[in-house]
Amino acid sequence: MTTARSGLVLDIVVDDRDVTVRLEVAHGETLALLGPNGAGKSTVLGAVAGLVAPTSGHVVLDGRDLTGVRPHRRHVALLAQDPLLFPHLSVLDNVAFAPRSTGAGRRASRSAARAHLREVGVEDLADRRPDRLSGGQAQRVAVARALAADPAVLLLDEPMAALDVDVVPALRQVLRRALADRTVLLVTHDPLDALLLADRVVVLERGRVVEDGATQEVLTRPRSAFAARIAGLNLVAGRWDGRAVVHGDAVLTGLPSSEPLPTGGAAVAVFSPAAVSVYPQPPSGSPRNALAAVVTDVEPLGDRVRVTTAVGSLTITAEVTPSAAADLELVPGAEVHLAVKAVEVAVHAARRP
Amino acid sequence: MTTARSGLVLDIVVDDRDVTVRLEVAHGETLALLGPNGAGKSTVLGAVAGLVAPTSGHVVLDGRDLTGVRPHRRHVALLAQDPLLFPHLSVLDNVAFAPRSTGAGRRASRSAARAHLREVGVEDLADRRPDRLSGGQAQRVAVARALAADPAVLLLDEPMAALDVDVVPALRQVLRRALADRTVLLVTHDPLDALLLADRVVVLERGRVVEDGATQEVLTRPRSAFAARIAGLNLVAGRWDGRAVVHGDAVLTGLPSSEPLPTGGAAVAVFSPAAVSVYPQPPSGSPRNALAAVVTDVEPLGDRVRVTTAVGSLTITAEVTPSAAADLELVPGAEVHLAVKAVEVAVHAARRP
Amino acid sequence: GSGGNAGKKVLVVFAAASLSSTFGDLEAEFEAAHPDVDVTVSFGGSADLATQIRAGAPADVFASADQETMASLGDLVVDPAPFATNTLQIVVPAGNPGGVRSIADLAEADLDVVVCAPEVPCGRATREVAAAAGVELRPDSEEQSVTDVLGKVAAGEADAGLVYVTDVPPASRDAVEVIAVPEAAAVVNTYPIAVVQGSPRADRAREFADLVRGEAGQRVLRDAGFGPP
Amino acid sequence: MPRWLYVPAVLGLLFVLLPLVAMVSRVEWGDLGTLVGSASARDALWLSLRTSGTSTLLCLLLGVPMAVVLARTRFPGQGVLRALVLLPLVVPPVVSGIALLATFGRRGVVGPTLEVLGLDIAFSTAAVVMAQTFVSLPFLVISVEGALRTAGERYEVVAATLGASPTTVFRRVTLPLVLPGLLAGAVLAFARALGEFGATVTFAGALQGSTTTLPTQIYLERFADPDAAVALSLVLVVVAVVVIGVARPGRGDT
Amino acid sequence: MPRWLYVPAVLGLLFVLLPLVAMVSRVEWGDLGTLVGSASARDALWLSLRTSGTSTLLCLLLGVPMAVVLARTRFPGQGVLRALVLLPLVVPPVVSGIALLATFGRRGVVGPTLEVLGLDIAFSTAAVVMAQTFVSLPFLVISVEGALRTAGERYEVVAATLGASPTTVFRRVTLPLVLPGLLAGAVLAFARALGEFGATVTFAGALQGSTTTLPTQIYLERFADPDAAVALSLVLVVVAVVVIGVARPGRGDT
Ligand SMILES: Nc1ncnc2c1ncn2[C@@H]1O[C@H](COP(=O)(O)OP(=O)(O)OP(=O)(O)O)[C@@H](O)[C@H]1O
Ligand SMILES: Nc1ncnc2c1ncn2[C@@H]1O[C@H](COP(=O)(O)OP(=O)(O)OP(=O)(O)O)[C@@H](O)[C@H]1O
Ligand SMILES: [Mg+2]
Ligand SMILES: [Mg+2]
Repeated sequence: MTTARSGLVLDIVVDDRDVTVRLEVAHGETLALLGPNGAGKSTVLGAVAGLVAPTSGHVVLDGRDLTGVRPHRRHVALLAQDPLLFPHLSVLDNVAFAPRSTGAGRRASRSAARAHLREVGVEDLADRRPDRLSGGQAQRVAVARALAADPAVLLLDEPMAALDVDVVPALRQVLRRALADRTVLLVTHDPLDALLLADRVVVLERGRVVEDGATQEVLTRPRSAFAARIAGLNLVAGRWDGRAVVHGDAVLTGLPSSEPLPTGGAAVAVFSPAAVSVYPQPPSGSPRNALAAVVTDVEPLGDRVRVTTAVGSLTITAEVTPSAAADLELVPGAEVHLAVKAVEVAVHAARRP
Repeated sequence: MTTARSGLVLDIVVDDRDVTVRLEVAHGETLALLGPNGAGKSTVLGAVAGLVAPTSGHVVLDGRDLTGVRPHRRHVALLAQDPLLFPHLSVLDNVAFAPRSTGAGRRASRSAARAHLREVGVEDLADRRPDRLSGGQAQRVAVARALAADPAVLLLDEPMAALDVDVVPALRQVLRRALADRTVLLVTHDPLDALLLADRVVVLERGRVVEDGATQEVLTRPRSAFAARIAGLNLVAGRWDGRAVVHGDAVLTGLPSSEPLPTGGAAVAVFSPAAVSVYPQPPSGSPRNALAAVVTDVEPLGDRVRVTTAVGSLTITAEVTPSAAADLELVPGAEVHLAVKAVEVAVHAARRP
Repeated sequence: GSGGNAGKKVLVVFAAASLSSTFGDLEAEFEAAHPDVDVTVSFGGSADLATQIRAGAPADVFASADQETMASLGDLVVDPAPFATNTLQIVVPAGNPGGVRSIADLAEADLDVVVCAPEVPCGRATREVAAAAGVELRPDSEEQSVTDVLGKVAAGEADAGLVYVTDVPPASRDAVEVIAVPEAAAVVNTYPIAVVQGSPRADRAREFADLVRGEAGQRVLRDAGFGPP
Repeated sequence: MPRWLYVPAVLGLLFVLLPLVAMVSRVEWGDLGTLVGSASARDALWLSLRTSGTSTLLCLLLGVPMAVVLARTRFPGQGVLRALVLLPLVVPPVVSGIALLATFGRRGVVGPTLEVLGLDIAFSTAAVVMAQTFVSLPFLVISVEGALRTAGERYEVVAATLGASPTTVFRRVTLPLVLPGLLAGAVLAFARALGEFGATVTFAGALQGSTTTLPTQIYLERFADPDAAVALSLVLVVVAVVVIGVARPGRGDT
Repeated sequence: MPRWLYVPAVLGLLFVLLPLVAMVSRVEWGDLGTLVGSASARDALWLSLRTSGTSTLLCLLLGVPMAVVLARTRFPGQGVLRALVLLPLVVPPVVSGIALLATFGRRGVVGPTLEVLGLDIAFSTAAVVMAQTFVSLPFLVISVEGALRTAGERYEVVAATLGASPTTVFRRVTLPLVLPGLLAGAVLAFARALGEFGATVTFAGALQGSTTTLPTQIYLERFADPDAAVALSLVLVVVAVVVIGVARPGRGDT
């Protein structure tokens, strides 16, 4: 998946920011960049876009060394942390800027721009000047503008920041469509963005890569402190049968998130370890999901205990209080029954079938 | 609590933004402003700070009409959505600006500034120029600068935006200390901010107030569509006995969030309705909390069913799938047992004892 | 005069720019005769200087390049008296690239000719000379002053110009050639000098005017090409 | 804005306005028509407007690129180069005229070459335009460079990542963004060209209809016909007020 | 930056530099010392530096407040006022001198009042400073107003909500933010004052040591002693390059 020939290879040192990063993004792959403030995420994006000159190293896109190539010849669109809408153009013309600049006619550009504005839910603001927008509205327009550029590589720096919780799911769907089959570097603070949009996750800390792996791998079994704090989810990939995600013997009833989820299609069920109850006997009650499991590992995690279990070929973790772990005599090898409420299981269409 | 004499009374119309808002903040009270993008939250803050001139109406602070009063005489500090750090001053001098401007000596101002920087976790950046900060670092410095102003009224526009999930809890503690006994208007997209920091919540939609009430009231029984989507939590206020929150007969074991929580102190247990399992018999297993309850209301809510129950004098809601509701024959009057895992119950020190 | 003469009495002389070389010598001569006096000469266009005097400039002596300007000051000056004359002549760039021989040649269309504008005294004189010679001048430029005419010719920009030859400074003598104009004898321009009314140093001022009009002054002026008054 | 700033501001205003009022108060309004309406005055005004307009255009064509190069590139000796470009500001106009003569005059450095090409600049309207351009260019360069620096490169960078070529960025982002500064610079250049006199008379001479601009006319008549000079100055002032007033700087952002 | 912009930029540069080079090439380096070192030349240079410095200071004191009022307030007739303030740019310097005489001269509008107060301005060094201030003021006002408008009010607003009084905001935020524009304006004003000649001779005359500035000296000697004039111009140019080079615009934001 990550060959040096096709896709993006970045290997840079930026001395004055103490950033030394090497990473690869395969052609058509979406890579999520996670990490605390000041970790160097924006710096990496800047280096790809040609806005930050690395002290040494190189950026290679599809075999072409971008060192010294001017930004507009890189075919790399950047949605920066600051929306930076052109103040002299209307919202519509801001979004139409990229198509216009790359040769499309005024008409075609505008109607494309209008479609993009509709996607992010601000079509009614088309004629406004950017200085008359609220913070979140400006952010959405900036997203539309970046999407309209239709670039080979798309760099998104916290595209969901400043957005109200209400529009985030919808915008996530928009991005999901837009990012499919595009080479994308996505900076985010939300593991759900990573899960839904990214194939792989790279975690930066203090200017260094501390974790790099497939999204599900990193989110379920984080190795870095930062990833552990924000992730550690249970993910069950399988097929959606209309009510539940089926993976071999395991059947996980859940509620589909907003996107259309075709019956029989690939899906992933996501639930927090905290949502998993552990019983000595099969429970009867509202929880729709009851799974027989064998404890494989018990590990204290601050004020709670992380219980790792095997459900057939699946690994599912539960978080319980130390007193519960003691009462239930949870030790490796113990046979238990797990219960998860269906309303705590979010089901998403799997990114790649 | 909300008298017109003491505290902030705002009653404004801003025609060109279609904003018509009337709200009051009592002296020493923190009011959270929620609402979708473009609802008018920043506009309200701007009107209080004197940056947006209302078409009509007035802003009265502690009995003083602020109409026409110039910003620096309002004793109102604004942390805007954009950090707007002074580009010609170092980070330290940015934070020291307010104390210096209000008469403190250079030394005293700087050491106060350093303390504020420490609080937000960026003391090591004191000598940087703002243009050498990452997005989140700049946001934190802006928070420190606003706190250093020590104003009569503090206006915070999404103070947690752009921050990595890692620092949000710590910063929330900082704000919590800083906001106590101050008159504050806090714009946020996160109901947890509202819960932990605010006494009251006002929800704006399309430039109008659609909800206004005590935080717990709005978060537990939201009436507006927007509040319902972001809130609807179970809150149980009581005393912390070291392991659980005790409210009359009800005892809710939970995990304290990071702040120090004195045994015997007032506390509030917070858990999502989705985390509440419903059983016909008392369950045995990991869930630490089992509560006998009587169903008072069953109401479909999109793809799930909201079950309202009475546990003694408490109201606790559970969300289950329609099939679970049918299986368990949940109808008003039914006697059920609720189970909530302790790890799903976050316990916070109550804002006011 | 020069700096560092604190304690000396001063005398301020306003003189037409065309007098700059001669009055420099006369200043030195006067200061030699009056060691306690420091003479400051302010050169400029006569009309400019007159305007300044009218506006109260602290001049003690005024030497104008024409009588109209002096007359325009009326009571502001005391007893103006002529001290020099001059007449117009043709100047051409060194080597005479236009092949000019007489004033009649100046009517040729393919020659670049510059003269003074009719608004200024030398321009009026130029017209009178041309009329006397029966030549119709079609100048390519009408300049503000003799100095400007000379500048254009010296730079080789123009092929010929009409100037007072006394206005040709020594430094420019290599750059231009002079051709006499017999017809100009009829149009004589006279330089008057006067003490400025109300001068607190009227005695000293009169002494300077006397020096200019006297033996020594006339010698210096004659050497510079001026005619007698 | 601190209110005490009004005190020096009003003082400054008075300092500028009093002389203008004093000048205007000298105008004999009854004769104004005759004074201003003479053929020579009309010729001079028309020539002034034409040449100032042309030289402003030239300033834009040459000066905007110069400003962009100064603001957007870095090279050794840039500081010296900027200082050199701004020199016509400090050199007295008459000296500028001499320098132009030394370059483009018949015996100048490139003058003979131009003459061979059939371009005889001396005493032509073209010389007036060149003199005006020479003294006005720094005004435009300074204004535009300042505007470019203040606007910063951020928007240009965004535009480039959106795939716009440098030319497109220049046309659709850079120019519109600095438009207020550009307009201000053009107004300054036009005003300076309109008032230019010293370099013009020295380099181009003065002939009614082809090289005598309004300031030259004013200078000529200041003693011969002071009333006409004052009246013509008034015309210049009115033209300038109209031009500056029409092309006032755009609104600032708030 | 599109590369083709270099073509007009280099053309513009040549247009400005060639005349300067041509002028410099005329300097007879051997005689330079004598030409420049004369007592009168030294007096004139020293006077020029002193008066230009003083008038730049005056421009700052009067002009910065004027620029702030123009940029930060809105009132009817503001456009006309701005145009009026900029008029000294367009009025030929000699006319400015006449206007100043008509105001502050002995027979001027306020001259007699000043005389009663014991202030006799015309033809004194003070008059030189006033003439230079009059013609330089618009440069400073324009530069600073432009910088103020581009900087916008956002930071001032933030400072005000942090409790800073308008004076503190002005001192600690406004001034530092527009410092590059302010420096540029001061340099322009200084340069203009240094090159000023027409208004000075008219209003202040030309008395060695007290009112004969370097440009006046150059003007007087331009034909009488062209070598000296060119040499003195060179001195002016060097002074200007040093001043402009030292106070070059600050770095732009990226
Ligand atoms: N222009 C700059 N010059 C020098 N250092 C900078 C600059 N911008 C950021 N830095 C520093 O470089 C490091 C990496 O910054 P970067 O902006 O890449 O962080 P980030 O991961 O994007 O953080 P955030 O989540 O806060 O946006 C930080 O320590 C920051 O202080
Ligand atoms: N400067 C402005 N001029 C005119 N209208 C504006 C301006 N700023 C915002 N608006 C409009 O006013 C309305 C309220 O904007 P406001 O900035 O108060 O929203 P907000 O609630 O803060 O939104 P967000 O969560 O996106 O920051 C929006 O419709 C917006 O488009
Ligand atoms: Mg960043
Ligand atoms: Mg907002």
